[in-house]
This record gives sequence, structure tokens and C-alpha cells, in this order.
Amino acid sequence: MPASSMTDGAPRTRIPGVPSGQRRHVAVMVLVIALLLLGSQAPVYRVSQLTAVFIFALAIMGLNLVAGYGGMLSLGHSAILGVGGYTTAILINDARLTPLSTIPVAVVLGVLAGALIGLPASRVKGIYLALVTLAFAVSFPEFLKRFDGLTGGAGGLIVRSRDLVPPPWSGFTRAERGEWMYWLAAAALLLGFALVRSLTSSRRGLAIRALRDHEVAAVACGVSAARDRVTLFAISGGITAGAGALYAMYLGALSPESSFTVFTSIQLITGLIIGGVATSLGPVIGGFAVVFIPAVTTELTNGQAYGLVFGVILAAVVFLMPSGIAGWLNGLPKALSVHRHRGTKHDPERHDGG
Amino acid sequence: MTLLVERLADGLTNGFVYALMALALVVVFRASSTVNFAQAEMALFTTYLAWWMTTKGASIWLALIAACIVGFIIGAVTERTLIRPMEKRGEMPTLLMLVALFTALNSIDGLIWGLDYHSMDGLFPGGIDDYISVAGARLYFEAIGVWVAAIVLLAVVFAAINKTRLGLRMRAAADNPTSAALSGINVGRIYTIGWGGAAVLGSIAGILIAPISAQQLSLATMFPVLIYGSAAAIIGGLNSLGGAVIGGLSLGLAESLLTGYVDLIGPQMHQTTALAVMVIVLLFRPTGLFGSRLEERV
Amino acid sequence: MKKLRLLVPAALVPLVLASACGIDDSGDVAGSVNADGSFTVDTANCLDPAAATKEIGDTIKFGWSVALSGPVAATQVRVNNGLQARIDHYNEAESDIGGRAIDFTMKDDAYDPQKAKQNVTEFIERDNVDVLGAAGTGQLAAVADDQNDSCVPLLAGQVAAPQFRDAQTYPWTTTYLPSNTLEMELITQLVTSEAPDAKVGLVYAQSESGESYRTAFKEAAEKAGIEIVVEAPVTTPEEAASQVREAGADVVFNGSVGPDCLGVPEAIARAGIEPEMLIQVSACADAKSIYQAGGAATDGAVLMSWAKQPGSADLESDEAWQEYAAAVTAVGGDPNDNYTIMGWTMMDIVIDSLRTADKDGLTRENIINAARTQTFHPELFLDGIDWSMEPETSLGIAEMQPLRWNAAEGRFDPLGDVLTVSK
Amino acid sequence: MSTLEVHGMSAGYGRAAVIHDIDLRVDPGQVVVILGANGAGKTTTMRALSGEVPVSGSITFGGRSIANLRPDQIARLGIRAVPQGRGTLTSLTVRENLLVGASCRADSEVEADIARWMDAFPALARRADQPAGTLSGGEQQMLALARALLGRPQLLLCDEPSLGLAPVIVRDLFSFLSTVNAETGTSLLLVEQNANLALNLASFVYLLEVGYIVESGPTSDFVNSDAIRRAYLGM
Repeated sequence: MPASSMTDGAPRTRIPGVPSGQRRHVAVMVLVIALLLLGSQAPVYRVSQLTAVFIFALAIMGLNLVAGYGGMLSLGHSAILGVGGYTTAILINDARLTPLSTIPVAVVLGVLAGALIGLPASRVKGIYLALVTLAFAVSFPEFLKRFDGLTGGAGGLIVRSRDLVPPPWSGFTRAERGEWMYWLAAAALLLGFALVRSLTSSRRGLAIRALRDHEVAAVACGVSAARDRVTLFAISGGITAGAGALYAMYLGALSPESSFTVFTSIQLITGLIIGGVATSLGPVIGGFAVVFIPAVTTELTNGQAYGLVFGVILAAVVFLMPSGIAGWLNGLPKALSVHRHRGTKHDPERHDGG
Repeated sequence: MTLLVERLADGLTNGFVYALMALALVVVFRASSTVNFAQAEMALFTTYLAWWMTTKGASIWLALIAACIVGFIIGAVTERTLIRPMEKRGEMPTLLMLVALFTALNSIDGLIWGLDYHSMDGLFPGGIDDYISVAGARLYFEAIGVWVAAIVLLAVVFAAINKTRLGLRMRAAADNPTSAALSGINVGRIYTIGWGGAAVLGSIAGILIAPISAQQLSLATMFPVLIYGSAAAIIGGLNSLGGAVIGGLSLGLAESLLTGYVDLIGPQMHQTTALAVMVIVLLFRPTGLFGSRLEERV
Repeated sequence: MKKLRLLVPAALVPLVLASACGIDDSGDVAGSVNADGSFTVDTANCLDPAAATKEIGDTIKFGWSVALSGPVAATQVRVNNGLQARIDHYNEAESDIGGRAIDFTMKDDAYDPQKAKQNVTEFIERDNVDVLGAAGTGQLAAVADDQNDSCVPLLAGQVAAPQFRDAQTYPWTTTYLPSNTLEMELITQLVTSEAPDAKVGLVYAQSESGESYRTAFKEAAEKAGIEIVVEAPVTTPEEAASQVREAGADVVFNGSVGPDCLGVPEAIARAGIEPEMLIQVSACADAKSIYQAGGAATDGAVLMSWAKQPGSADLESDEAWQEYAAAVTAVGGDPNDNYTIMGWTMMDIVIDSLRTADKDGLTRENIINAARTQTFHPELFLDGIDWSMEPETSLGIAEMQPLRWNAAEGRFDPLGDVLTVSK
Repeated sequence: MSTLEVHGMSAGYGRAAVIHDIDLRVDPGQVVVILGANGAGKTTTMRALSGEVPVSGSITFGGRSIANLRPDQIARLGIRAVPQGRGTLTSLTVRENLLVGASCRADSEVEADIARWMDAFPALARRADQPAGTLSGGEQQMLALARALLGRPQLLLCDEPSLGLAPVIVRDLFSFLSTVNAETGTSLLLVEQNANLALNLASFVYLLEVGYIVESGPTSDFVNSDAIRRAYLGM
């Protein structure tokens, strides 16, 4: 199966219940919180940029579930992001709900949207599935325009900042909304991270990877291909829609023509590839790539070269770092240590010699 | 009646262009088992080139030939440098390469030719009085020219594929690359030629559509054509040449008639309509209406 | 899986608890209208009130977030030429705002609201700009709240959407483009006077602007008692033209922009319709790419304008025009471009606000107060049309001149008098 | 003079070699058979010779090195392989399959050759314009053989031609191979499990065991030989 060759999952032998591992977990948590604290002290525009990074990372994390662990390329995640965003915006504007309380609704609708987009995955695969999901991505803005009574049509929706004030219990004032969003997005990202980790290391998760790599064998072992694929899409949809909800809260404005087109999907995929497919850190790195590459190219060239730079980086990563930056980093210690003889990275090809 | 004729004519014009794009996608799919997401952007590049040549005084026919040559080179070079190295790595890396190319090409067009939209002279007379009347509807030579050009082109392509040695080799390579190679066919070269040929088809489609496109010639001209073309190719069956043509024509006609006559769908949803048809076809026939076996690698 | 089942509810519970109460809808007061009709913004709500009242130093920092790449950048770049040329002209030949220079920076947002927000946040927080600008409804929507909370004036935003005109909601924001409501009302005035009892075919694009023209035109037509016989969307120009012909419309209003400015008139001509009047929106004013290219199809087309049109006979002797043309040529732009003219006048208006504000001391507060109460005649506006801002309506452009394209002469000719919105 | 000479050839998939240090030789007009049990490396040997698997060592054909040439280059030099599984071009017609076999030829005798092999296999003639995918297994095997022969090879590589075919068809096939060899002078290199049939046809035998040539010699040495039994049973 082709997808496996680029998804070097960096297998690690971990023995459960060994205290050193737990100590490492604690150490990692402390490090993460320290980094987040450091980030929150950055200048306001930087904090805002980091918030965008976290939100995109979360969206990419959802995509990683299907595209990375599931081996199913989805071009439809822009629509799921939009479902989350529009749910939050509409509930705040029309139902006058507090922003936080809209997130569960957005997640649930995202699960449904994910399942809907993933439904064809039980029947079609590979390039065909990519095209089906592309259909959802292209149709989504048209749906928004068609049902403009609810969605504001082509003009989009605005959520006023006074409706987005941090909740009183958070201790943040209205003026500190940026910081509040930073921490909220960081918390959501960590939650998403934990969820994906627990999912992929569970037995189901292993089954799903087996499905990606050796479908026939996995099905023979009792894995239900159709159901697992749709489930994976549903969970992925929930995560990405959660990111969409945060996106609406962060930005306060939704625009179908510019925020939720197929190009957003391409952006998410590019982020995932650069970060590292089927790695747990890949989406986070991808979030940085998605936010910072345009920022840097804009500073350097001011304009049209942005697409060219993005394309070249994407191609270069696919060529040179098949498992993305995260995969490359994972492989680094191995590469630096003594060359081992048998550790070939390539899939053994079919072995059917007579 | 007049309205019906006009809608049929519009649908046919678009349908032929979709058919050409779908055919290009199918030719590539048969070579490399991938859908060339950058097909439309390759075509956009050569269409810009042709337009630019006409602004420098070249005749549109000369520009067409140049666009075809450059298109062939772009397609062939893409296959050799970006796609062939991904062959062993499978579907996803190949698709990503094409996404990268898609983004980069569009950006390059903008860098070279600017962001303005341009009205482009067509291959056929496009004046206000260049039409014939059918049932009160005006059929413009521009549109009729597209039909004729597309029919001729399709006939040439089908003859080339079914009646020539090169066509035989292409079909053999698409059917069973190993056997083809064991019979002495340089399969790699055939793929390269296939990609080049597909890009030529795309280039011609671009030069046919740009003068009559509502978008005129701009960075956004060709992307919708890709969407419809890929829907048409899927509907017909990704490896079926005839299916691509039938898919393209029926999609063009359905688009024009459905959005024109069915209020429920309404004008906002025309891409959705095409794509919904595609998804439904796929769910019931995963290989499309005329496609044969699904590429399955275990 | 077990872990997973626990995680989800654990995450959801606090969120649901937090939602126990809805949103508090009490608003803030943004400013007050004085007895003389002028406006005083309330700086008490500012995140940093001191910054709003501090005198600006030797350089006025001005940040614009606009699309320099992506699909709409084509026209935007032409607007930007006008902006840049006007700034250069000020810095080189005027410098009369207390001798200050204007430091003008454009950042690309690729028409993406998220990038626009990022740009404006950087402008405010890192670059400490004194004045902001933005283009596009979605982009302005994404930045307006932050910008108002920070009390940095955003002047002459390149947006037609009416929601940003409300001085109480967005006290620190002004927009340049005439609202579609106003333009449509003037168009219906014109239809009533020039073609009474017309059957109007309404052609509209399925875009944000198209839908907004459509809504505004229908409202205005209803008030004026004009009959709309068909509403034809531009799925393709041909399809729209067919529908117009089937409905037997004798006046066509084309509420679409971009390539359809030319595409629709051509399709109308090709469908064999010869309407009494073909009305285009003001955004379709580009003589060269639309009307000259259109030939017979665009001959006699009518549109509303407030600014001078390139190709008019008297421009040769117009000093202001010559000044403008020289400055635009210097930045590599094309003076005979309506979008460039627009950019120039936008910046003209901003500079006038700054000048006026400088009389009371150049602070952000005074800048926005000046911009909210401003009467000014930009040299490139048509004679008899002023830029007039008042805090209640914030219209800016309230009058327009109907123009008719004369294909034989290759220019726009006035059609009747300047029209004013009825009070 | 066409002679296949192989010295010290190793080949395999990825980094694991399947066959080791093999020496082989096929003279003009000669029929050579490689016998061996399942998994001995027979198919790998064939694929190495036809260029489908990367190899180390030396392979020369008519004095020219062909090691690691592409399959199509090797085919054009005059070695044609009939792969295991027959490699039918299923969507092409029978006639087109044959034309593919001749697609590198520029001479005018292609049609004559097609007629000749269709005469030999009347089943192919009857279904000349049907998609080849509709043929039965035996017919597809004959088609594969005819397709290879249309390249007018000097050396024909046949990988288990008897696999999955009824005994009566297998007999026909082998008698046909013998005719071809006699009439055209094409050398044959066969891989077979059906030792009896192969030994009837071949004049020289190689025995392959887990990737190594363990014995070789003229056919006469091997009739009723223990070595053959050992090769098959892997003892």
C-alpha cells in the first residue's frame, strides 16, 4: 500500500508501566507549559499569530487522523472547518449563546459533517476519494450562498468583539481577549493532541493503521473497513470543526469566498505534509508552517510569489523529507547514531519470487 | 424554444471543453494512475502564453501552435521530473506534487502576466453579427467553432489512440505496463508522451474557452474547468477515453439545463450540481459509468 | 478506547457549564454628536486612551492591509497605484501637515480575513501606526472591532457595505465607496426620469457585491414604483441575457462586476436585445477595458460616477489632472485608470482629514473627529460633487452624475444633472 | 551469434538477494530448462534476465552486456519473456495483443507472422477481434507465447508455461514450443515444475535450490536422477 511509505510512524518500543516513561511525560508537560507561558509573554501581535498557529494545528490534527493514520487524503476539511466556524458564529449571533458553549455544538456538527464526507470512504478509495472530498470542499461555499438567510451568504458573518469577551471566571478582561484566545486555543490543541494520541495508540488505532497499510489482511483479521473509515472521518471532523469554532471566535468574521474554499484544504494538507504525516507533532509544526510561511514571504516579496514559494516548499518536502519535518526529526537521532545494518526505511517490496 | 436552443448550445459549448479537459485527465490517469490536479493550470499557463503572443502581433493560430509545443514540454517534463520519482511512493505523494505544481504555476502566471483579466481573441470570428439563427436563437461562430474544433480534435485523438502504432503502445502501456515493457515498449517514454499529449489537449481547451469564458483570461479562468473536467472524467470512468467525452458533454448539457430550468437547484449551486452527480455515480459505480477495473494495489 | 470515552465528557462538562448564561447585550457609548453637527469620539473605551490623545510625532505612520496576491489583486493593485502616487505627491510637494512626512506601508492579505487581521494586529501592536486602511468587506469585518478597541482610525476603507457607516458601532472607522443603497436609489431616479414605465431586467452576480446590488436595487425600485420583470443571475452572461430577453425587459440593469462588466453587455447584444438603456454599476467604470473593448455592445451604456473619467475632453487643460497624471506615471501606474483615480481620491480625502485634524493638534482622536465631520472637494471629483461626511449618516459621497458612454468619441458624456439622494 | 552468458549473477528485492552467484549459458537454438522447487528463485532468475529486477554480476547476450538494462531495451535486443500469469493485455483485442508484440519491428512481415501464429493457434484466429480478457487460461497462454514470438526473438524466456493449465493443453503447448524451436531456431530458456515435460524438450538442465545453482548438465545426465527429486523436495 503506497501511503505507508511516506508515513514512517517511527515505531517506538515502549514498555507500559515503567516509571521512567511517566517521568518523561511529566517532564514534557512541564516543558510544554513553560513554552506556552513564554509564548504568552510575547508581543501582542506575536501572541495573535501563535493563536492562529494553534488553531490551524488543531485543524490539521483532525486532517492527520484521516490523511495520515487513515491513509485517506481528504480535500474536504475546509468545509468541516467552515461547519465549525459557522455553527459558532450563528449560535452567538442568533441564539445569543456564549462563545464557549457553542464549541460542543460545533464539534457535534463537525462529527456529523465528517461522517457525511467520510461516508463515500466506505465505498471508494485513493484518488477517487480525494475527488469526492474535493466535491464537498467546492460545494461548501455554494451552499453558504444558497442558504444566505442563515449564513449571511457571500457577504459572510461578523461576530462582534463584545460578544466574544472572555467569560468572567477566566479572569481575563475584555481587553485581554487576545491572551484568552491564546490560552483557549492552546488548551484545545493539547486536548486534541491527547485525544489523537490515545486514539492512535488504542487497539482500534492500530487496526486503523493496519487497514491503511494492509487492507486485505486487516479485514481478514476482523477489522470492519467501512465502519472504521467512517468513524475515523467523524472523529476527525469533530476535531477540525472544533478548530473552526475557535477560528470564528478568534477572527470574529467569516467569509465563504476567502476562508473556506478548497484552497484552505490545500493549505491544511500542505501544513500536514511539511509537518509530518501520521506523526503526533506534525500538525503542530504544520500550524507554524501555514501561518508563518505566508507571513515571511509577504515580508520578503510582497505579493504574488507566495504561491510559488508554497509550491516549491511543498514539492521539496515531498522529495527530500518524505515523512515531513517531524518524521525527519524522529529519524535524526537514529541517523546520528551508529549505522545499523538492517534498518532499511523502505517497505519491503512484494516478494513473490518463484 | 429559443431559450431551449440557447441553453442546449451553451451546454454543448461548455460540454465540449469539459470533454477535452476530461480526456486529458484520463490520458494522464491511464499513464500514471493519478488525477492531474495541475492540468488546468498547465493549460492556463499556455493560454496566457498564447494571449501574450497575440498582443505582440502573432496570429492566434501561430500562438496556438506555440502553446501546444510549450504545453507538451511542460507535461513531459512534469512527468519525468516530478511524477516518475514518486511512482514507487504511491498515490499521495504524487497528488501532493501536483498540488504543489498547481499552486506554483498559478503564482508564476500572476508574476509573469499580472493579475488583470484580459479579453482574448478567439480562433473564430467573434463579432456581434457573426452568428446564424436557429429557431430564433443566435448560434455564434465562436461557439460553433468550439464544437467543430473539439469534434475534430476528439476524432484525431481517438484515431491516434486506436489506429496508430503510438496509440497501440499507449493502450498497451496503460493496460499492463509490465507486458508492454517485455514486448519492447519503452513504457516510461510512452508515459512522458501521454503527459505531454494531455497537456496539449489542455492547451487547446484553454485557448478555446478563454475567449468565451465569463472569467475572460484571468488566474481564475481554468480552475472551474478542472472541477467540471474531473467530474466528467469520474462520471465516465477515469480510464475510459470514450467515457470522458460522454461525461463532459452530458455534464455541460445537464449544467445548463438543470440550473436553467430547475428552480430548486438555483443558479448558486451549479458546481455543486455537477459534483453531486459525480458523487452519486461513484457511490453506485465506483469505477464510473464506462470505466473498467479499479486500480487496486495490495 | 476506554481512555477516549472518559476524555470527551471530561472536556465537554466545563464548557457546557460555562454556557449557563447567555450574552450580556448592553452596549458602550462610542461618541457624541455636538450641537454644531461635529463628532466627538469617546476615548474612554479605548484599550490605551493615552495613545489616542497623544500628539503624533514627525512621521505619520499609515498602514494598509490589501490584496497584493490572489484573485482580486488585479484591480486592487491599480487602486494601490493611486494611493501610493498621492502619498508620494504629498511627501515630495506638500508636506504641509506640520511638516510631517507620511510613512505608508501596504501589507498583503491576499483577500483573506485571517491574514488581514494578522496584518492589522501587526500594524497596531508592532508598527504603532497612526492611521489604518483596509479593502474588502470580509477583511474589514475581521479587523474593525480590534481596530476600534485600539482606537486607531481606519479611514476611507475601500468597502461599500453599509454596516461600517454606523458611527455608534464603529466610531473609529470610515469607508469611502458609496453605499450600494445610495447608488441604486440614484439609478432608479434616472430610470424614472429617462425611461418612465420601463420594464427593468435585473442582472446580478452571485457574489457578495452582486447580491448587495440586487437587494438595494429591488428596494429602490419598489419605492420608485419601477417594475422589475426578471431577476437574472449571471451563471453565465449568456444565460442571464437569454432570461432578460424572454422577459421582454426594455431597460437592463447589470449588477455585476469584474469580467461581467463587459461580459453581460456583450451577451445582451448577442442575444439580440437592444434595450432602451443599459445601466452599469459604478464599479464598472473602466473605459479602456470595458467600454472601448465592448464596441457596439457598450455604446450608450449608462453609469453613475462621482469622479472624473479618463478620456474626457477637458482633462488636457485640467491642472489637477495633470498633477495627478504625473504622480501616477512616476509610480509606474496608468493615469487613465478609474481604479487609480479612485485610489488617488481616497488618499486625497485621508490627507485632508489629517490636515484638518492638525489644526487642533494631530492626535488619533482629532483625526477621526475630523474625518467624521468633513466637507471637501477632491480635485478629481466631478464639478458640483463634494465629499461630505456627517456623523449621522457618514455617507461621504451623496451625489452622482449619470454618464453615458459615447463609443464614437470614445468618452463618457454627462446625461442630465447631478443627482442627489432624496431626504 | 546469440548466446546468453551469465556469470555470478545475484538478484532480489530490496536488499535481500533471492538468487546468488548464478552461472548460466544458453547457446543458439538450444533449449535449456531451469528446474527447482517452489521458492527456489526460478521466477526471480527469469525476471533478472528480462530486466525486471536489479542484478549484480555479469549478463551478456550476443557478446553485449545487458545487466540492468530496462526490460524494453532487453526485449528489443532479442530476448522475449512470457511472464508467469501470461501478462495478457486484457482490454486490447487478440490481434492488438499480437501487434503489441511486434510493435518494435519495422519490417513488412508482421502480418505474415500474425497469420502464421494464428494458423498455429486457431482459437486465436477465431477470436481475433475480441478483447483478450475474454480468452480462457490456455488461450491466454498461447496468446502470450505468440505475442512474444512476434518480436522474432533469438531467445525466448518462458516462466512456468504449464501453470494452471489442463494436461492436454500443456501437451499441445510443449509440442508447439518444440516446433518453434525447430522451425525458427529460437533458443528457449524454460522454468518448469513439470520436470518430465521439460526434460523431453530441453537439452541442458540447471537445478536451482534456495537461490543457488546446485547442479547442471545435459538432459541425459538427469533422467531418473536423484538430484531432480532432491531439488523438488528440497532435501
